[in-house]
Amino acid sequence: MDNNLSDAVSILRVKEETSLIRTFVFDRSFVFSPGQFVMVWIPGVDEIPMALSSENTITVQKAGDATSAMFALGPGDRLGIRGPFGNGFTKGEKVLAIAGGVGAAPLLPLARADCVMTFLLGAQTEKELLFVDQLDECSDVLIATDDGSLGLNGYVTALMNDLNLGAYDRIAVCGPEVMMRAVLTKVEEKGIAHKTEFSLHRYMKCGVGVCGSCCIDPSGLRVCRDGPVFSGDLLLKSEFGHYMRDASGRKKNI
Amino acid sequence: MDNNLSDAVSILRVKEETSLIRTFVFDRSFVFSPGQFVMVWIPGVDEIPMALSSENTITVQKAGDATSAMFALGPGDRLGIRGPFGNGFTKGEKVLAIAGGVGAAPLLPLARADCVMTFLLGAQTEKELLFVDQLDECSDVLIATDDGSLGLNGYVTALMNDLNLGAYDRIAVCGPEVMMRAVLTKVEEKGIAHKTEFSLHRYMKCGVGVCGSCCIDPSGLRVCRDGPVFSGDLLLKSEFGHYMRDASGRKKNI
Amino acid sequence: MVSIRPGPVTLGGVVLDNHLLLAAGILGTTGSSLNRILSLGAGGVVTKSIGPDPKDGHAGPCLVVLDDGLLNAMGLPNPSKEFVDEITSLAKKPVVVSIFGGNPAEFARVACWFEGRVAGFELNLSCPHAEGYGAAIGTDPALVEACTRAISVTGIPTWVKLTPNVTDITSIGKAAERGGATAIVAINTVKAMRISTGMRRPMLGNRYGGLSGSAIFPIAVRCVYELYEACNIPIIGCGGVATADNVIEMMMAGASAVEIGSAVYNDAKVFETIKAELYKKDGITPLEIIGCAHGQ
Amino acid sequence: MVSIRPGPVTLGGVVLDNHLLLAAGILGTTGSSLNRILSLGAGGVVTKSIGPDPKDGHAGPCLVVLDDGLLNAMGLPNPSKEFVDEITSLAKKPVVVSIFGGNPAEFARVACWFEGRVAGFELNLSCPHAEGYGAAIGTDPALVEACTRAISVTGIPTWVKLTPNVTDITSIGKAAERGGATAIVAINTVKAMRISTGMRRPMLGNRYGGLSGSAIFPIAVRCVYELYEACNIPIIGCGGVATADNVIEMMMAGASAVEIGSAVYNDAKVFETIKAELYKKDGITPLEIIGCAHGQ
Ligand SMILES: Cc1cc2nc3c(=O)[nH]c(=O)nc-3n(C[C@H](O)[C@H](O)[C@H](O)COP(=O)(O)OP(=O)(O)OC[C@H]3O[C@@H](n4cnc5c(N)ncnc54)[C@H](O)[C@@H]3O)c2cc1C
Ligand SMILES: Cc1cc2nc3c(=O)[nH]c(=O)nc-3n(C[C@H](O)[C@H](O)[C@H](O)COP(=O)(O)OP(=O)(O)OC[C@H]3O[C@@H](n4cnc5c(N)ncnc54)[C@H](O)[C@@H]3O)c2cc1C
Ligand SMILES: Cc1cc2nc3c(=O)[nH]c(=O)nc-3n(C[C@H](O)[C@H](O)[C@H](O)COP(=O)(O)O)c2cc1C
Ligand SMILES: Cc1cc2nc3c(=O)[nH]c(=O)nc-3n(C[C@H](O)[C@H](O)[C@H](O)COP(=O)(O)O)c2cc1C
Ligand code: FES
Ligand code: FES
Repeated sequence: MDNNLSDAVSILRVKEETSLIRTFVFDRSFVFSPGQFVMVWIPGVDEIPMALSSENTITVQKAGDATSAMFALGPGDRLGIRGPFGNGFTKGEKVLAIAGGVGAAPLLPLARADCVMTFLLGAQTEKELLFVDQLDECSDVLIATDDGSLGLNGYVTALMNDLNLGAYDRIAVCGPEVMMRAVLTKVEEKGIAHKTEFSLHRYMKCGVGVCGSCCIDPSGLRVCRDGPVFSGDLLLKSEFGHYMRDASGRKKNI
Repeated sequence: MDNNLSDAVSILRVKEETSLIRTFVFDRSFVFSPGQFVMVWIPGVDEIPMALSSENTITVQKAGDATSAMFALGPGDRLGIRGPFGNGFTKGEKVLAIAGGVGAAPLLPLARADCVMTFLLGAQTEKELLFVDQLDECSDVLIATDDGSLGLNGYVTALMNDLNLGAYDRIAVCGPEVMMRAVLTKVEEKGIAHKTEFSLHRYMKCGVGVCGSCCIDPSGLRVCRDGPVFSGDLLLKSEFGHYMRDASGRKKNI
Repeated sequence: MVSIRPGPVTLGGVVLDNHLLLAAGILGTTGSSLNRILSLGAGGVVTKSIGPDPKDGHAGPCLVVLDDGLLNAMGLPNPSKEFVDEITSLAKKPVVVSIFGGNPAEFARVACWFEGRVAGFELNLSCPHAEGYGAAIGTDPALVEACTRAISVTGIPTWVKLTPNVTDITSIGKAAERGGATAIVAINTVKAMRISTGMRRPMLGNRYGGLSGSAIFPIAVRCVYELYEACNIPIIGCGGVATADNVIEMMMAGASAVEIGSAVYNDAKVFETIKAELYKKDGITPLEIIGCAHGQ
Repeated sequence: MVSIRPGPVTLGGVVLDNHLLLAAGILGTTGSSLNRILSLGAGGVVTKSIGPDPKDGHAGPCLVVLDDGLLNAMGLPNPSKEFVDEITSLAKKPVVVSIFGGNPAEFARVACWFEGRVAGFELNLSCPHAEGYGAAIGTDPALVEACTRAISVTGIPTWVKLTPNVTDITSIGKAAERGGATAIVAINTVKAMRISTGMRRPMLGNRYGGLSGSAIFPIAVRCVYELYEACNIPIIGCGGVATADNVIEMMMAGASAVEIGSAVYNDAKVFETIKAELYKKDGITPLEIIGCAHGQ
């Protein structure tokens, strides 16, 4: 085994992206592929998975205990980071990226890697839209908001209707699971589920494929090690969009 | 640490060299330098150090429990071998080798490596002379026996008197410690102790420089790891020739 | 290396496809994950330990990857009774359910949910980092005997998994045997800790945890060897097994089969890898080597 | 990494040149060997364990080199009283004599040979492979207390070295403290075994032995951490220490100094190597980190 101890990193800066989302900049960079994640140890609180939004940042949405504890941290405070883990997105020539909410975090580095032709970005309101400026620099961004405060009034999936999906060689998706399942239904209809990849969110404890807390039905694959990015056709007949498991392993509906 | 577990080797053949000395041929070869030794595990009995007399042999003199147990072994029986360990002799262009009794064992591969010009071989009687034929093939052999049954009547050190020791760039010695000390006295007189190397025999338990049972005074060096071959000048003011320690660490005179 | 003849193995009342079981708590939380490991060559699987109530487990970090092993303090997260549904699709497969409780009655309660649905039970009397469970009970011979009996009376195969964190593991093994265990599993993890010098605190959320993987293999071999001399029921060796030669070594110490956990970290296909090397049609019968390192 | 300020260290009544001691039984059989290790940078040395009578030790093999540690069953070979002569030339140097005996009186007898000649004693109540000695006594709190008292009454610094092969190491640590120990050394080797599959027998002549080296570092850290919470005398961390960061980690667990044994296998100059990384003139004071991983 290669040891993979947590690195103690210091927070250099915290950037407020939206009212609920902040980017934490570390004093250390990690070699990674877009879509890979790290396990973030918030001392005395918990350790949780977070996608790398760049080589030295994570972008965090306040969701509960651990993320709230992170929101209390500032420059000079320390976090433990182990990873990067998981597989990341397959690169392509002409990629369509579809992000909902904080799901833009693992897709930003993909866009920066210069292969995302079109980036569909959704959020509830204009204020909650993530990375608009950064994405504009490197991709063709189309926006949807639930309340219509910017871009299309509706879900990000609606933006897909106006696109010639056949023009893309890969589609990379990350966002709330309901939204991702909607995308899967769409790409399945068009027969391009195999070209589409989804970054999954499951309860992770070990992060390295040992404990089993992140396994998905019916394949039994581990989101942390065999994923978090899975091809659409693998997810078609699966728990994806229907249920996931909590910390105890009990199923809860999505 | 690199693990260094015993290899289970089978005895292919046992060759009776003299009434008290046998060569055991293994079904496995070891990469080694002349003068290096292995730890030989005689199952249920003990583990003892033995020089490699070739890449797949050791040559053993019956001395006590473990060696007697070995003498009861034959083809097909198994031994555990770990090593080779220790440093071995420094090679030279023109080497003089001086061996007493079973001390010829680590010097035979040196002679076979083709750098021994002259080989002084001593034993108590003609019958106890080791490797005469093999050595004759690759070196100029001069013989001494205590009882005069072959060669010079006297100690092997006496053979040194007729040689121009200055003609050799290295002198390699192995044999009973009293004999080796006599050689050291001679080479010191001639000011060539630094060109002379002695292979030491001390009680060894671990064989890898950890337990301390083989350490020599006053340097504290470990015969198993820093030796077993030491330069004459390092041994001049030392316990060499005077005392050694037994299994418990108590000193006993030589 | 010694090779052994392939074929089914009956062990403490459980019929296995081969000598290699998945150890409890590794990829054992869902039916589909257990099924995946079976399809990847395991001769049987032990589930995550299931207790009387759902548990979320300890706060993270829960696992640390070391050079020569894993350090974990999961804290026995488990869905409790809902787990019954997870394994219905695995009926008739060699699935052993690991169970835990705080006393004999709790053990019995958990076991009864699974009656008729599993090949056997493994009693976790050995987890070193769960207050009131596991090793908290497993270090007391009287409690071990009572918990074992609470399950063995059902007539369902009852394996008891022991902790090495005791002065004398044979006294615990003998207690399990008295309680009616049909096999002993040795060992669970070794109580251990690492501290992050960068963070100046223990690396695990729970501070203490259990060490597994190759680091503990020599400890596990020793425990199996000791138990083989003290007990008469079959022993399942567990702890650091990662190669076919490790399996043979465990057998020579006295194990009739082995469980494999941490080695899955390096190779999810470890069961296939080991099987390919361990089994040969013209191999010897395992009986020839089980315990052969004793009494010479 | 944290660096600490260099300078002499007083530990349980013994003055050391630095925080790094040679552990008992590693290169500790002769005065010149101990002297060599001092000259190679050790802040103090502990001798081979000396007992009431000369002992040859177990039949070989006595030591097995593993990937991540050593397995040994030397069997406490020692020259007994003659060892007094070995260390006369080391008078005034930081030499701690490790002693063992089968009962308090034997401990006292061995100790009296060395009175006035050594910086302190370390009581080996922990060797896992010597019948009637070491851990055979060290698992019983009452015996530990009595043996400790037999030495501590002399007023000479008395360190007690503990075995990890117990259900609760703190009960043993507290017994040593009650007996008047001036420091605790944790840990001795972990009871273990390896079997040669080629030879079909245990790799050690004595079958069982003690595991040391990096494999046991997480176990040693855990023991030090537990003892730091239970005892009030200084603790010397031992077990798998091989790097400066390991030293810092032991300190954060609660150790005031460390002993180093198996790491000498890879690098006889390990003391110099560690010192170069551990100490900086502008480093922090060790007090800032000793035990800092507790109570958060
Ligand atoms: C591969 C991966 C990448 C992720 N990347 C990001 C990211 O870039 N930005 C971001 O804001 N969030 C990301 N998440 C989600 C993030 O891990 C959770 O929001 C976070 O763990 C919530 O923790 P909490 O203690 O604040 O919330 P809690 O109060 O514990 O719970 C809120 C919800 O968060 C989820 N959650 C809690 N703990 C975990 C855990 N250990 N593993 C997975 N989910 C958990 C559960 O669904 C829970 O219902 C990612 C998740 C995964 C699996
Ligand atoms: C580096 C080295 C290379 C050696 N090479 C050879 C060789 O090629 N051929 C050969 O015949 N002998 C060799 N010896 C000597 C050989 O190791 C001993 O003769 C052997 O160990 C005797 O064991 P025993 O049990 O038969 O004798 P015992 O009855 O145990 O003792 C007889 C004497 O052998 C010595 N001895 C015993 N055990 C050991 C031990 N573990 N380590 C060292 N000495 C021991 C002691 O001096 C003892 O007094 C070598 C020794 C060393 C150190
Ligand atoms: C992440 C993890 C979780 C574990 N969970 C359990 C468990 O729930 N019940 C149990 O009895 N043992 C559990 N164990 C212990 C293993 O079953 C096994 O006894 C131990 O890891 C030693 O085997 P190994 O070295 O092959 O991993 C767990 C071990 C690990 C690493
Ligand atoms: C070869 C060897 C001999 C040992 N002899 C002794 C001994 O005589 N007395 C003792 O208290 N400990 C003895 N030990 C244990 C060490 O002092 C130490 O406690 C143990 O090896 C753990 O530390 P390490 O991992 O740094 O080696 C010995 C260890 C080894 C490897
Ligand atoms: S989080 Fe443990 S297996 Fe994925
Ligand atoms: S034999 Fe152990 S140090 Fe040389």
